[in-house]
Amino acid sequence: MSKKRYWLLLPALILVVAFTACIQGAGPSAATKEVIIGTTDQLDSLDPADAYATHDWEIIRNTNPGLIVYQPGTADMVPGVAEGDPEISDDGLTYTFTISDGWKYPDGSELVAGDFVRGINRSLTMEGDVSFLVSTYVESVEAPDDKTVVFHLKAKRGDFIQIVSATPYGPLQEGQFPDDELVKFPETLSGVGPWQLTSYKENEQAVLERNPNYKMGFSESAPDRVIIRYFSDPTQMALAVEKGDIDIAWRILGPIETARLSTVEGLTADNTGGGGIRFLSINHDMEPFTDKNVRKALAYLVDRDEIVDRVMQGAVEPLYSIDPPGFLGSNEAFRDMYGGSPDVAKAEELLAASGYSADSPVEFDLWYPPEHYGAQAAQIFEVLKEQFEKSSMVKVTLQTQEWSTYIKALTNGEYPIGYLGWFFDYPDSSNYLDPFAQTDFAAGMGIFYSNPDMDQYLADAAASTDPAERADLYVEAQNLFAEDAVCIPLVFEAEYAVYRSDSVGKIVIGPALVFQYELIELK
Amino acid sequence: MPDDNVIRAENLSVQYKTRAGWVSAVDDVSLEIRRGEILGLVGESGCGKSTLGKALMRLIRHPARITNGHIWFQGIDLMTLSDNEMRQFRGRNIGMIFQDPMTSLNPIQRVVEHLIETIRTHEPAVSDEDAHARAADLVDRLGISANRLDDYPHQLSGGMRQRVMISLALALNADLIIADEATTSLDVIVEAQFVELLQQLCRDLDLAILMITHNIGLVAEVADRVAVMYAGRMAEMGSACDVFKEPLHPYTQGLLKAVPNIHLEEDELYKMEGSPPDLVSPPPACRFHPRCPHMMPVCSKVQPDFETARGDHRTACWLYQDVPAEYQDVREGSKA
Amino acid sequence: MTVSPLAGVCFSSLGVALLFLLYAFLRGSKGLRSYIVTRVLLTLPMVLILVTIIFFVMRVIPGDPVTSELGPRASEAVREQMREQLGLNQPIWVQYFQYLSGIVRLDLGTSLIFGNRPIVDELSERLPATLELIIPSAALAIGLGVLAGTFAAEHRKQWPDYLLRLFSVVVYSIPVFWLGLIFQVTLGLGLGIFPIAGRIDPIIDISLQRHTNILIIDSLISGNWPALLSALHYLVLPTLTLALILVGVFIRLSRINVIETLVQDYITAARARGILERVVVYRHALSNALIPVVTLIGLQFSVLLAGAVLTETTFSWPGMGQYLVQRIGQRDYTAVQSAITVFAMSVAVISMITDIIYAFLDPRVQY
Amino acid sequence: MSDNIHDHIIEVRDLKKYFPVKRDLLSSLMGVPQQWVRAVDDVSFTIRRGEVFGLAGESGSGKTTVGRLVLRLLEPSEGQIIFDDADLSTYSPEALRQLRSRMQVIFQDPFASLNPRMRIGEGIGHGYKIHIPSSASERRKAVEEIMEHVGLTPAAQLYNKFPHQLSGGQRQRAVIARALVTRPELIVADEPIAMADVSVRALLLDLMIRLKQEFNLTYLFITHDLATAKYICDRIGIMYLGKMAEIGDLHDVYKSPAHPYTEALLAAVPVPDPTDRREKHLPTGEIPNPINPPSGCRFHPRCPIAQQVCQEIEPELRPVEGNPDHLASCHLRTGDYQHLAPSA
Repeated sequence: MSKKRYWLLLPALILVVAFTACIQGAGPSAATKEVIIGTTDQLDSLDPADAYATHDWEIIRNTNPGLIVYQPGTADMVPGVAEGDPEISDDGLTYTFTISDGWKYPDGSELVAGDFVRGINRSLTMEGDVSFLVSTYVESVEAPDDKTVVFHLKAKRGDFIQIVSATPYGPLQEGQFPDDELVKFPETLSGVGPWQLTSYKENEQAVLERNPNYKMGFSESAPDRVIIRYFSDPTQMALAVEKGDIDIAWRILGPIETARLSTVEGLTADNTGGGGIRFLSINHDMEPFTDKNVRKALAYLVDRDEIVDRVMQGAVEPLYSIDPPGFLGSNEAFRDMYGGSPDVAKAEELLAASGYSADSPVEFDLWYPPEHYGAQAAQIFEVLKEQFEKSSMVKVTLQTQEWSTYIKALTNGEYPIGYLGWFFDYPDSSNYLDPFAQTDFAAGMGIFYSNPDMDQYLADAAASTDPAERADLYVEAQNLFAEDAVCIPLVFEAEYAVYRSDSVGKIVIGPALVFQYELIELK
Repeated sequence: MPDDNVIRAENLSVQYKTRAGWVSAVDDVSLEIRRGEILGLVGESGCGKSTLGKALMRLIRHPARITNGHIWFQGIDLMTLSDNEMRQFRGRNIGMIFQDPMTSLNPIQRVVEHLIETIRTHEPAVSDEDAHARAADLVDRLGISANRLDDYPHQLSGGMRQRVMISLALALNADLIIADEATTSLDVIVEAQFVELLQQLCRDLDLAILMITHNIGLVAEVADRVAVMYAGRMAEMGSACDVFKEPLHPYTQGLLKAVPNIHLEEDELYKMEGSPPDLVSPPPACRFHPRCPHMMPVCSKVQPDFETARGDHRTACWLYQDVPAEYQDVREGSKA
Repeated sequence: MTVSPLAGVCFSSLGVALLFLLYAFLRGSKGLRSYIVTRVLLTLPMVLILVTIIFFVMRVIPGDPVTSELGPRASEAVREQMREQLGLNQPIWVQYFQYLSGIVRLDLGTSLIFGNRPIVDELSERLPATLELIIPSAALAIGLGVLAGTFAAEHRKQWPDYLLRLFSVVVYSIPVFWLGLIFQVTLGLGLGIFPIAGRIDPIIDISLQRHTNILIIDSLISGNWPALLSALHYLVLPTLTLALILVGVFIRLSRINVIETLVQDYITAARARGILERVVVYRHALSNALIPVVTLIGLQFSVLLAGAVLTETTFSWPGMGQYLVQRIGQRDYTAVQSAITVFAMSVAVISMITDIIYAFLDPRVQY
Repeated sequence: MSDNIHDHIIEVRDLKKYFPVKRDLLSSLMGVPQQWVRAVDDVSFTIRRGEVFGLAGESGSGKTTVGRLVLRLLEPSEGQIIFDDADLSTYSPEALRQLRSRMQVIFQDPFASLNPRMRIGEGIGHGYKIHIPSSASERRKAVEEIMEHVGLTPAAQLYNKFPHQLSGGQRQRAVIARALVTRPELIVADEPIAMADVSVRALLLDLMIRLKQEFNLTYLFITHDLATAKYICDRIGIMYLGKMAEIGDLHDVYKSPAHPYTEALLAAVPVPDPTDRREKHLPTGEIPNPINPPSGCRFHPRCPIAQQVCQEIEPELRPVEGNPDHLASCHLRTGDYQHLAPSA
């Protein structure tokens, strides 16, 4: 019998162990300065020829900067590994970059121009998810010497500087990846950047250590080691940063958690200025939206401020152009054209002109996915329906569909009008206008908008290398976009990072959402 | 007072709680069991005889309770013992055998485990080996070979299981064995074997045995004295010969006539009218009076005492007691 | 094919079970032995039926793996190529037999989302994490549930009984998400004594060499005591959450079974022998009452797995449940199919083992 | 045996019922031979119209199985049961269905055999509803009539009670009423009064005897209680381990039992007379397992007078002292080996 009694000690033992663990777990050691960044993103791939997700690019950029990089904290392009701006041939088809001295891999070997050629050619031959970002524009690439990288383009591209900042254009050290195979999760990942990925445990954590040979060096307050912690949902991540399990909560907190955390003492919410846009994607091939008057009527009826204030409680901003603020030539075409507040009379005038009346209203299904764009989607659409039906000439039926089916049907053009979000592949206005307004791309998105004027603006803007000229062209394009009511921009959802004021002094992210870990200032 | 009573219950009452309220299962019952005798306790189902057996061991549990009385066991009033003292009394001084030996043994315990556990609970100093040896010795005495010790209860026959139950009751040389319908589930030949064994043990070990049964024939065969219960009360108690040859209580008289006898030539059984009462609302005073052929006015008014009618032969019936004066005048008009 | 890590995990987790089978086989009677063989043999068709159902159900649910992988803009030719690559262009029965033979060879194909990554590799990372969560949870739930249920039965119709019954209903009806969140907010954030999410302290994790991916075992192997403490520390909240979901069922079931056994004749008989009340309740009554509880453990195992899916999501626990949820979202057909197959097979194996335990415990069972 | 076959309501010929011993899959795959429980092994007897035929023996003797075979609740492995001149195995399903109304059963436990959620009247009328086309009022009338017959009075009041509201004796009466409502010819009563208390038992026995006369019934009365059997049975068969040990008029069997087993059984019956305590010569041991019954005479291992021959040769039923209505299967008492019997 007495033997049995010892079993009672077992729960007690567990409690003691757990308690000791509490004490043990408190406070990182002073020897190495660590920073723990939480994210709800997942790593999809670390192979630069394949990686296409935001978080993939963040890790790759931190280990391996390209020829052109972002000016920290902005969406501006500055030379990275390159010594200065490229030399552009007169026909605009040849870009020649010169590499600056002193870029070294962690093992001490020097970066050479051939590493870029290897990386770009590998992207082209592997046909990974991201290859189109190279193959669409680049005819060939060569390295006449160890310091020079020469690109031959297929067509003139005014935004090639932006394009070349994308990760598939990064250098690739010999032996890092096999030539004939995609390796999504290599044991380690390194480049000439400040960091090297030393361990990755799927859905648990990634660990980045300093590249001892990083050319730019580290500041006194920079972390020695960066740990990325993966969470399955934003609520836990918010709790974890609040408690101090992590130092920084980064993508994707979402507006609700951000709003809550920004009121918590000891936490700093950092608005990156960058983020996704949300808009109504309209199918121009489907009744009643073949009629421009109907599209414009909706543009008159929508009340962005109500969505922002009533549903999102100020966590998002109203969006008046498909090209969000901060990008080249970005304006507020929809505000200019349709006003800052709804105008039922104007809308009804247009609808009446198309033969609609209160007795025979325009009727359509309005689609959205229930969860993909956050839990507030349903409320947003209730409000939208209300706004549209302020006019007795509009009759809206709300429809929902689970995301994977939804996105397929929407982009196949099976819905008349639906909800869509967008974030740029590369930070240029072209990446906001081309996909929806250019004839070929728009068809692929299920929009089926086609206007020769628009195509011309976009082609000219892409080919131009003069920023001022490009800006003008994009203003024209945006105005036409609003005039034709191609799609209806609704809101801009800025991304926030929340960090603990007791451990982190400053972080630098910026509207391009490029988080450079070496610029984290620890206290 | 020196006596050879092993146990003596005085005015014992047991009540249990039902939705209809408290019900007296045993009402003011007194009895004694003497060393070396078998006392047969008979009665029909629901008369309280099993409850009485359990009450003697204080095995009455919620929602029932002993509400009154004393249980003297060799000079100690068991009612004054603490629960733990009483527990030590059980098994050591009083053993019990139950109706169904199949369900009275723990189905997932081997025979030997039952025995060792019982021995070691009461004598913790005994080693496992010694307890095992004692267990083997014990079952051997009861005619079970020691190699059946490792069997599970379901592997034994009904008779063997009941022998195991006896061995458990005797494991600590108890003075009193309470056998509660111990033969009911046995076939007639095995039953006869079993009661022979009980008689032999009673003689050899000078035990007191309380044999609770509804089988009146069996009592006639083995009991030295007989107690008859009706509706929670003691109706009659006396030596077997007295009770069977000259039953006093009208209930006992009827009961005995209703028992089939394979040796008698008559081919019809006596039929007692009515059925035993519901204990939730028993008849007032003498509970047998509605069925009694000798019913007198006093019978429905005053409960007769359980007192000696002739020598050691006691009964609770007005036929043998002085009727209180106010009821006497109508005595002449009774059926008796 | 190299020996996959999943094989190792399977064998090590089945190792305990096999040891038990062996023990039961050697200790048990002849009848029990042949029962074990029979039961093991019967599990095979059961597993076959299960995997067959999974395969065909996976084919009829909506959502197209090719579209979710390639995106909507891919051309039909590319789609066709992908279908071919995945074997989706073959007749369904060919796919079915490939799937079956894959299971036998422990080759579950490759993930649709993560290119040529073998699913066996992914599962062998995830399964140990799930085991590390559900084994202590089940032990805790069963242990606590049975003890509390017995306690309630012992004090039937007294206040501990009412309290425990109320408690069991309450915990059983609380959604896992919410319970987990409550723990995170109170014990995690409020009192600050337990971490919110994850399996181990991220900094300590760096120093931990993983072999089995069961962190407690790994830290024991490498003698990494801080890692062991941290792993246990991180285990507390998820285990508590998952255990509480189940504990209600076990309280109620143990209670009712103990109450039933407490009125059995052999309990009265044991009391009549003067056996200590504690022994009567916790040995005689409980051991008999546990026999039906064992069967329930087998049945509740699927509930445990379902609970694990939610708990893992709530605590960012990178196990099978989280994997399943993620891959369902990504329409990763092969991964989902494989994960469910593993779930189903483990349920089949556990139910086999509980049946055998049942037979082992109850000498009366006729085979 | 009587020559007039119409005297017999039931004739059982060489009846056998073997139950397979449950084997696991593995054993059957490995060809372990199937074992059988020989519950009833070559039993023959007849029941005459209007009599009470008792079937007695210890548990495991096969008496209950015989009852179920006669009722056709079980299929015999071998042998015939002839009911009213026709072999039951030749009955069509429709005929079998009709047979159910001519043959009824009363089980031991009245509580278990009454549906607890059915009112007493409905329970009694259930068989009537199945077998006899009738309106609800006709049925109610028939039920109340039979309830009066068995002493469930007042019938109209008891009709709507549930089984748990009745006393034990009333429940058994309800079971009897249910059996009688279709006016059967044969009642198989399987330990009908074993659960009843002494005082109730006599009443029930009396009731059964009275009903037998009123309804011209024949009883197959299965019991382990020889003392009670005495009061109702005309003839009795004593079974041991699937075999008939002895059969004959009750008085013949009780007065001069021929089989040692019958002797033992009668001797073991307790007598309610403390002055009549006599030394009993009880057989040792208990009834063995019917899976592998002893060779020869099945009783030989327990028999106080067994000889070598009893182990070797199986005895047959033979007349006792030339009485063709009293048969016993004992080598030493009725067979060819009487000379081997040890002198008393």
